[in-house]
Amino acid sequence: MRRTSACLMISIVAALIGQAAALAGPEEDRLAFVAFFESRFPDIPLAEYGNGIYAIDSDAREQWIEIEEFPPYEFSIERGRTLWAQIFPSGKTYADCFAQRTGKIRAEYPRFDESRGEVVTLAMAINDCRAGNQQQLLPYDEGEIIDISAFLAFESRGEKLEIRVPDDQPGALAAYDSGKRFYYTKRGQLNFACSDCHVTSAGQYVRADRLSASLGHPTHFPVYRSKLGGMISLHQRFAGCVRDVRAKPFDLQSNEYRNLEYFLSYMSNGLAVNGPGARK
Amino acid sequence: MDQAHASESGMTTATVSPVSVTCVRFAVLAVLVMIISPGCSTAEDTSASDASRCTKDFAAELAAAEQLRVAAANAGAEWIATAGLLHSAKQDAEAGSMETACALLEQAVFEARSALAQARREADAWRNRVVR
Amino acid sequence: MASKIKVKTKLSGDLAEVKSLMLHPMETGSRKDPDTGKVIPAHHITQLNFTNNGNPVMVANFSTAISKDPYFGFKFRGAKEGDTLVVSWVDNLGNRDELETVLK
Amino acid sequence: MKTRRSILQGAGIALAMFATLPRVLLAAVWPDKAFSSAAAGQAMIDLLGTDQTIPTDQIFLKVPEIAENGAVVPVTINASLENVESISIVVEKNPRPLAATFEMIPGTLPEISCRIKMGETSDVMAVVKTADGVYSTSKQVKVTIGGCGG
Repeated sequence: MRRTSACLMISIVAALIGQAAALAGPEEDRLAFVAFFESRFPDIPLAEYGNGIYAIDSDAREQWIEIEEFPPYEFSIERGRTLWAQIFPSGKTYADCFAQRTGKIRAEYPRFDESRGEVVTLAMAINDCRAGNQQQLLPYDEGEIIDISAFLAFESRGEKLEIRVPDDQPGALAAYDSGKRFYYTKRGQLNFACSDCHVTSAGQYVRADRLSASLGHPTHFPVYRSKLGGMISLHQRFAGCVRDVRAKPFDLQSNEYRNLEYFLSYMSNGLAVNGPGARK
Repeated sequence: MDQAHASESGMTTATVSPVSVTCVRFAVLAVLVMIISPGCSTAEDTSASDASRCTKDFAAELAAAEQLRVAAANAGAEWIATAGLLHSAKQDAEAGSMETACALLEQAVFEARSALAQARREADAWRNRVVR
Repeated sequence: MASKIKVKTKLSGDLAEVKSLMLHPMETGSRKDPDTGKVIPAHHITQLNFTNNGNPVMVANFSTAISKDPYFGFKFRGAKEGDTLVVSWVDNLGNRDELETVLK
Repeated sequence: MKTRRSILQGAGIALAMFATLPRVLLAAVWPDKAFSSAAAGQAMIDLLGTDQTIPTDQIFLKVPEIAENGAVVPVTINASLENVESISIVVEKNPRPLAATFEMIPGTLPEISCRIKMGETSDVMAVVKTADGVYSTSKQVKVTIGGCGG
C-alpha cells in the first residue's frame, strides 16, 4: 500500500517535471535544441546544419557538391524571378504586398498573424497577395508558388532566419506549442515522432539513408529532389515523412503543418537561409 | 526505434532514484496495458471467433469501423492504410467475398483502435521527448 | 517561356570551361506511369552539340542513362573573349533547342 | 536536253551538298546500334570495333563509392593520354550499358563531367579511344535502396 502510493507520488512528480520542461518558452527550447546537436556532433559548425545530411555524411556531401556545380533548381529560380516581377492589373506587384524588402522576406516567414489568429506561411502570403490583387489562387503543391518561393529563398540567401513568437500574442505561443507537440508526438503504424528520427537518431542509418538533423531543416526549402526530378516544398517533405511512418498525411498548408513549420523554423533561428536546395 | 524508446524512459527516470525506477516503469507499463488492452482484446476476440462472425450485419460493422477511423482522424492519428482497408472490405463484401471482406474489416478496426490508443498515450508521452 | 538550356562559361587564357544544364525528362522508355500503369515512351536527348564561332568543339551522344535535366561539362582550347558559343540539342522525337552565349 | 538536265541535276546535288556539308560535319551520327545493345562487350564492339581495352592509370575516373541516388550519379573523367578521339561511359549492369559517348575535336580537352542513371550496383567504365588504341579504367559504384530520403 505504502509502496503503491510512493510510486504514484513519484509518477506525479516526474510528470510535473516533464510538464514544466515541455512548457518552457521558445527561446529556452531553441537553446536546448542547439545545445543537443552541438554536443551530439561536436565537429560540425553550427552554420553547416542548413546543409542537412551533407553536414554529417561526407561521401554524400561530395556528390551534393557536384550537383551544386550546376543545380537543376536554377530553372526554378529563374521562373520565380519572372513571376515575381509580373505586374497585376491593379498596377501593383508581389513586392508591394510585403513589408520587408525582397531579400528579407524568406527569413521572416512563417509568421503569426494576430488578426487572423493563425500562422501564415510564405506560400500563403503569396496567395494572399494574389487574392488582394484579384488574381486566381495558385495550387500549393506545384509549379508557380514553389518557383516564387525558390526565387525568394535565393534572394534571402545569407539572411538569418528571424522567426518571432511575440510575448504579447498568446495565439502565437499556442501555435508554436502545437507545432512543438506535433513534432514530438509518435504517429503512424511505425510509431515514430519526428524527433525519434531527426533528434534521437540523427546521423544514424535508416536502411541506406542517414537521418539528417532537424536543426537547419527549414533553411534550404524548396528543394530539387533528384529522386522525383522536380521541386518540392517543405510541406511536401513533411507529408513524405508522415507517410514514411505510415500515418495518413495532412493537407499541405494545414494547421498541423503550418504550426510544425513555425516551431521548426523557430528552432533554426539564427541560421542563414540557403535555399533553394538540392537533395537526393 | 529502440533508441527512441530508450530515450523516452531515460527522460522519465533521470529525475528519480534507482529504486523508484522500477515503480515508475511499472506505472507507465500499467497505464500502457490499460490503454492498449481494448484494442488487443478486440483482436483476440475476432481471431477466436469464426469467419462468419462479421457477416451477421456487415453494413453495421463497416459503419462502426468507419466511425472508429474518423475518430482516429479527428485525433490527428489516423494510419495510412486504414481507409484503404475499409474501401477494399466494402468492395469484397459487394462482390460476395465475405471471408476476405471480414479479414480486411478486422484489420481496419485493429488499425483504427491502435491509432486511437496511440493518440491517448501520446497526449502526455510527447512531453518526455522534448529536448531540454 | 524561359530557355530550357543554361550555360556557364569561364575563360582563362585560351581555355574555356563550359558547364551546361538543360530541362529534359530523359524518359528511359521502361518506366510506368504510377497512375495509369502504362509504359511511358522513351523521350531523351540523343545529341548535344557545342560550336565556338561556328566550329564544332564537342559532340556528346546521350543514351537514356543520362539523368533527368542533364548536366554536361567540358573544356576546350583556342577560345577568346567575344567568341560565340552555341549549345544545341536534339532528342529522339526530333525536338531541338539552342542557346547562344558570348564568351567573356 | 538530256545533257542539260544532268548538268542541272548535278548542280542541284552540288548545291544540296554545299548547303548541308557543315551540318553533316557537325551532326555526327548517333550510334543507335551501340546504344541499344544489352551487353557491354557488344556495345563496345558496335561503337569502337573492339571490346578489348588496355587498362591504364592515365584515365582519372571520379565516381562515388556509394551512389546517394541511382538516378543521379555524378561522373567525371579526365584522361592524360595523347590524341584522344572519344570518351565513353559504360555501366556494365545497366539494361543498356553504353550511357554516353563524347567525340573529341582537336582543341577539346579529354575532360568531361556529367550525371548518369544506374539501375543497380555495377562497375562503371571510362573508355578512352586514342589514335593508338582503346584504353579504360573502371570503378564500382554501389547503388542502394534508400530509406526515407531516397
